[in-house]
Amino acid sequence: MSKNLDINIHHLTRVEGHGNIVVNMRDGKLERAELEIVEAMRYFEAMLKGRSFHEAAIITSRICGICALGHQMTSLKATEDALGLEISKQTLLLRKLLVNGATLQSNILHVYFLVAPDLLGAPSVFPLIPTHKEVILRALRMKRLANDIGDIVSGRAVHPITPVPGGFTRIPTVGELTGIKRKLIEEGLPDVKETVETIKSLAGVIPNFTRETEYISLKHKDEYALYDGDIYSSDTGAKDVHDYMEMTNEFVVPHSTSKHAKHNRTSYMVGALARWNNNYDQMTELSQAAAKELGLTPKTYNPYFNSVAQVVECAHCIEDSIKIIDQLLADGLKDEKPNQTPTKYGRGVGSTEVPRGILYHEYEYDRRGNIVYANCVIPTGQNLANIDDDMKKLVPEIIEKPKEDIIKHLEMLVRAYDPCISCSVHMLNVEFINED
Amino acid sequence: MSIAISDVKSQELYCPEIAKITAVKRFTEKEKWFDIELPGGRSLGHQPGQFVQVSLFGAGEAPISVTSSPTKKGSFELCIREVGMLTKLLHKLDVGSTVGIRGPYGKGFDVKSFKGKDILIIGGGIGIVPLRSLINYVIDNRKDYGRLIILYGAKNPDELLYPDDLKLWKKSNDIEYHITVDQGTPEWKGNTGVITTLIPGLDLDLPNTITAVVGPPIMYKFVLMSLKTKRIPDENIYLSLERRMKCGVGKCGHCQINHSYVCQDGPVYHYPELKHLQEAI
Amino acid sequence: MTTEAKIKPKVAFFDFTSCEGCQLNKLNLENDLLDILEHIDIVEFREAMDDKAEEYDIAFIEGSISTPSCVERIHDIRRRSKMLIALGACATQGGINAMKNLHPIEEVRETVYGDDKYLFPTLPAMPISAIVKVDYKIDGCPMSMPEFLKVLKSLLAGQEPIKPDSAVCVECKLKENECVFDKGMVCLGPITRGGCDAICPSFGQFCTGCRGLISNPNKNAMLEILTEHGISLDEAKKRILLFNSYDHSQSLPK
Amino acid sequence: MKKYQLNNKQLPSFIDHLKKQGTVFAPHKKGDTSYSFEKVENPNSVVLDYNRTLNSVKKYFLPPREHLLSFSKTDNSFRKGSFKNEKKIFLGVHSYDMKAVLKLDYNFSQGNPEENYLQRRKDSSFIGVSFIPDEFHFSQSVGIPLHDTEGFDIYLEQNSDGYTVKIITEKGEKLIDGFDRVSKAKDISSNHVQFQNKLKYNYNRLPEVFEQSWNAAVWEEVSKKCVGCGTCNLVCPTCYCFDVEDNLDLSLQTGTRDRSWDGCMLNGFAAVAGGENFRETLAERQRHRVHRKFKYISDITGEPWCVGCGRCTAYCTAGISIVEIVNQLCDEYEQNYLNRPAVVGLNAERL
Ligand SMILES: Cc1cc2nc3c(=O)[nH]c(=O)nc-3n(C[C@H](O)[C@H](O)[C@H](O)COP(=O)(O)OP(=O)(O)OC[C@H]3O[C@@H](n4cnc5c(N)ncnc54)[C@H](O)[C@@H]3O)c2cc1C
Ligand code: SF4
Ligand code: SF4
Ligand code: SF4
Repeated sequence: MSKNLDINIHHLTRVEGHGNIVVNMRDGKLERAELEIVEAMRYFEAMLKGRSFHEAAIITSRICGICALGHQMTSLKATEDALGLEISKQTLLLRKLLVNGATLQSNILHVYFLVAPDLLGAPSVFPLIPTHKEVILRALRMKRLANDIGDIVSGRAVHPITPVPGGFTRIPTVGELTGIKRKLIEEGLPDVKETVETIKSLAGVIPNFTRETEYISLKHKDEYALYDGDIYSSDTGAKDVHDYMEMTNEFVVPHSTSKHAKHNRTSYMVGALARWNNNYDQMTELSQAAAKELGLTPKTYNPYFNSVAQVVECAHCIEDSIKIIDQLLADGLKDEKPNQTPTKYGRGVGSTEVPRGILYHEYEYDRRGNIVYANCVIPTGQNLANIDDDMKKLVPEIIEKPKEDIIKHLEMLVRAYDPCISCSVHMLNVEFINED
Repeated sequence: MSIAISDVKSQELYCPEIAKITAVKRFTEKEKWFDIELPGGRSLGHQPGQFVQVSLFGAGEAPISVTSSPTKKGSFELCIREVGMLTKLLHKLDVGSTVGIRGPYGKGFDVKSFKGKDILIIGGGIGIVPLRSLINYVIDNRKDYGRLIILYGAKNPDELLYPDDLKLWKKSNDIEYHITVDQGTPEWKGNTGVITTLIPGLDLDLPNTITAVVGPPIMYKFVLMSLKTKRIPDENIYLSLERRMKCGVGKCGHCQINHSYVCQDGPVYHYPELKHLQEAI
Repeated sequence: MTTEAKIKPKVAFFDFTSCEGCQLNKLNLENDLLDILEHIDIVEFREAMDDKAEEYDIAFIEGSISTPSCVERIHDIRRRSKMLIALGACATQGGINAMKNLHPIEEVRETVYGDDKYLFPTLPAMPISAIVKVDYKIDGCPMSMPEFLKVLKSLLAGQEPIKPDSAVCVECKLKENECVFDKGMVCLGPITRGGCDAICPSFGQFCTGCRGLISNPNKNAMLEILTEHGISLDEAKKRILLFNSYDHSQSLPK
Repeated sequence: MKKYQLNNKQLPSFIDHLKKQGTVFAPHKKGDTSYSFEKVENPNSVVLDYNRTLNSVKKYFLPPREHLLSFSKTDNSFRKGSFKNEKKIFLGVHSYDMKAVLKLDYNFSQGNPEENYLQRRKDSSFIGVSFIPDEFHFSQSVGIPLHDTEGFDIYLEQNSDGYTVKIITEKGEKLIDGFDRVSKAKDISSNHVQFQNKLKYNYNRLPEVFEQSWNAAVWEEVSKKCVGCGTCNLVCPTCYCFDVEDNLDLSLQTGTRDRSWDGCMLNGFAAVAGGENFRETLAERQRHRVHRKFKYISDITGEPWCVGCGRCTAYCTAGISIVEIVNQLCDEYEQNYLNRPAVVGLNAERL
């Protein structure tokens, strides 16, 4: 069967940042199936050079407004690792609460506003407002709830204010925390159950496509790893975060301003589905039930199910947040000041699961507490090669469909990864020249 | 200093009256004239030179001089230059629309004490707005006053306000009326040059002439110099000043010039008073 | 005080080099979002929808100009927009992106791409107003939500919004915050343009200057304040330039 | 004058006694090293031993932000802002802040007496507390003795066991009435703190200095250090300038006319449409600010309008001191107009 196909989707919509999908098929032979990244380079590592440890997280937060909290947390962890700053249990719990909030907010945004229109055949969420008002209001309510966590604990959800190396500049009050807890119980739990229902009713529209790949995420011995853990590969097992470079092996491809990554195979996947496949048994009860309901089984190899895994994580984040708040209140809130007295200088690595997958920051500090070397490896960058590999398998499978359908399948595939293109082009691995 | 608070009768200072626009005329690209009627046709009860706080809900409030004479009954007039947020919206209003009015506020021209005197009016640009109130007052009480001399200057002929009044003043034989523009146009037949060029030629009965000057800040310096050369005594000079104002009732502090609040002690000042205010001119 | 006939203005959102946090921040107006949609017609918003339009009454622009293709695109958008509003520090003043202008970018680029560096052309990061006329700026990183709402309401009511020109300290004092200098930090609030409701100091953190500086800032005095509070002159300058490299890197004392 | 003794541990029950009679406001700890007046919920969190609060009690009579009107464009109607009718008891006010309230009373009742201020201000009782002056206080230098009780209904003077309670007015008598745990004043002499005078001249000589202050060099000098942040205005208990702005809500039909504190040090304060700014430079603005504290109103009332709380100095990030400004004016005055050493007031030794 010979077929020609040319697809060039310029500035893909409903994703963060600028990317194009390019597919060429000549006489039934796939010549190209690529996600081109055309976002302008931002040179973050270069900008970090010479900056004080007080500023590192402020700057890296601006790599991406969507993953701002994740970048901040990762940056703070790398700084604290490098400078030998211990954090308190309270700080740890508050950070975990923030990570839950950010994951919840990002997953809700992605599932309801970016993916749901595909499942409902709409060009955006706006036409759904009159027809699906209840669903939209629920989505907004859940997003508000997630952002409330961010607003109260960190000052604001986008580019959080209070998290600084060694702790927080402001500790939330008991009243604020009990307020969020009440909302989590009264709104969050029922809303997430409704969400599962809604997605279940649309699950039939999710394309049936599988491609097994290597899944990489954090793994923690005691909990579903979001804030902390070791690096874990479904192929090769665990590794210390300081060895992250061995996992990411970045390489340049001509069609992308962002570098690609590979480990054991030609590509690997990070994100909600990778986390689910690696750590599903550590999720809360509610989320395991939700997974069952949605047909998300352990070892799911359909990348479109990444969005389903995100819904399941929403349930986890809500339940886990309630637990964390209980713990904080039981321990009693202390008006702690951030610990900002370095005990050493040198290299440090931080790694966090942000909504789109595993994120690494590595810094080296001089004795004045200024950065001399920085490297950030972003989840979307790590997923790019996997997306290309998926497309290469997918296109021949659906080649008989009308072109619009093929385009829709490809767009949905890329969206399923929830790619954050603006963050992927912060520029990787810059060796500084002109060291002073 | 201790004041028995409970004995002070307090006032609602910030509540406007809702008044109706009964006529609108465009003078120039930037200036429009409005005739405004208070509820029940009640008269505003102002003095020439006083101002009102005009407001539109949602856009704010601004001080605007009353340009009609107190002798006009039933309504009063404003002339508004479009310069910003509020004035832009005011310019969109038509007959039948309403505006909020507070006032009249401030000190106007002390027309009683001018009785029997010659009146020399010097208006530059939009400064003619409050002066027109004085001019019309004098015209309506013509027998109480001596000569009425009007000097009016504008940047160019397109910026001249009150076309009907200008014709009237020109025609009237008991008004000495001189007009000038900084820059003429081919059609312009009158004087060109800044307003001070009109002063030296005046033949004045000095101790008996009251001079009322209103114009942009830069004009005052030069006019005052000319008046000095002309030997007009300071006691015979009155000026009206513009400052930023928010409340109009001597509270918000914006209009302060040294110790003086323009909204209370002005906008019309007796020149000898002004000489003690270093920030004034 | 008349009510104008309701024709919903066509509103579009565009993003250039940025973190897209400002866009996200808009979506974070959950409680007001549906009310806002009563008044406007969103005709283009790449992050959230597929549709595209030809003309816009109001175009909101996020992000800096940093490549030749950005320049082309912003000219095109300007031509098709009645009103163009820069959203957020990247768009209003170059923001954090402009920090790259402080580094020898050409050389850095060469290290990454080698001989292929011309495949990925880059310019110094610039605010939108460096290329086209901007009718209004909403500052902040992320753009300040109260200001966004205020400007939007003003425009919808046919008014010209007024740009605040006093320091962050003003709002900080209105909220009776303890000054972060008294907590041992240094703060850019004294010369940073207010309008954010002093959100950072209100949460115990120093002001980073993300909203740009007030007009006629006394930069020398600010540097003196910073150095008197224990940071070196070099650090002090870096702190001021964090978000203000484009406007102020040339004007700080050497 | 009736006097009682109130021991430290009786304080909470005294506050509870006050709370039964009205809403009580008192200093609380705020942040790391600061204090602020707050409504008392828990008597134990009240701090009476403090240096100064960030804002003075002015904020209760002239709130930092307030609705003057709420309006509807649809039918052109409006309502005035509302004032809560409640009895307010201010506990732990320092003498200079009390004086500042009395000064504001003057500003808001002369000329056009303003309802908004006066309505909020009525039904207030004040319980003063003594304080130990720190490096910034100079109230005594501007004519406010440490234990000045003018304006207070009750005055608490700290002693080794607690406070000597002095009943100043009938209102004060009523406030304490029914609180049976006070004992007769012990004969403990209160801590007599010496207030060091910080102004070079006695305050009643400042008018002659300010007569000659217009062209002083100090304005330019200070303006080199000043960043024009307006903090000095906003924290001052006798500053009362404000801005007014209309705010629409999302219906675009209804909204509020709001006022908020403003300051003469700020860029737009004296600017008018068309670009003219009548006080363009920081030097001109400093001159205006300080003249408002020591000349403009003082020429009429005969009192300095600065109460010596030290806030503008303590909170100025640039370290500009109003005391130093005034002292430099004195120096310049001496050099340029007197050519002889200042006649120093009785206890006005220079700090
Ligand atoms: C006593 C007096 C009489 C006046 N009489 C007239 C008149 O008859 N006709 C006329 O067109 N104009 C007059 N003005 C000027 C007029 O008040 C301003 O042009 C007007 O306030 C501008 O408002 P805006 O909102 O349109 O401008 P914007 O530029 O949007 O104003 C910005 C801000 O500055 C304030 N502002 C700007 N200029 C002034 C000012 N001069 N006084 C007070 N606040 C100001 C406004 O309240 C607003 O908050 C007078 C001013 C004064 C003080
Ligand atoms: S914290 Fe910063 S913004 Fe607030 S008053 Fe202090 S210096 Fe000003
Ligand atoms: S607080 Fe200090 S720096 Fe700020 S305006 Fe006042 S004097 Fe100037
Ligand atoms: S001028 Fe300064 S010291 Fe005087 S009352 Fe005001 S804030 Fe206090």
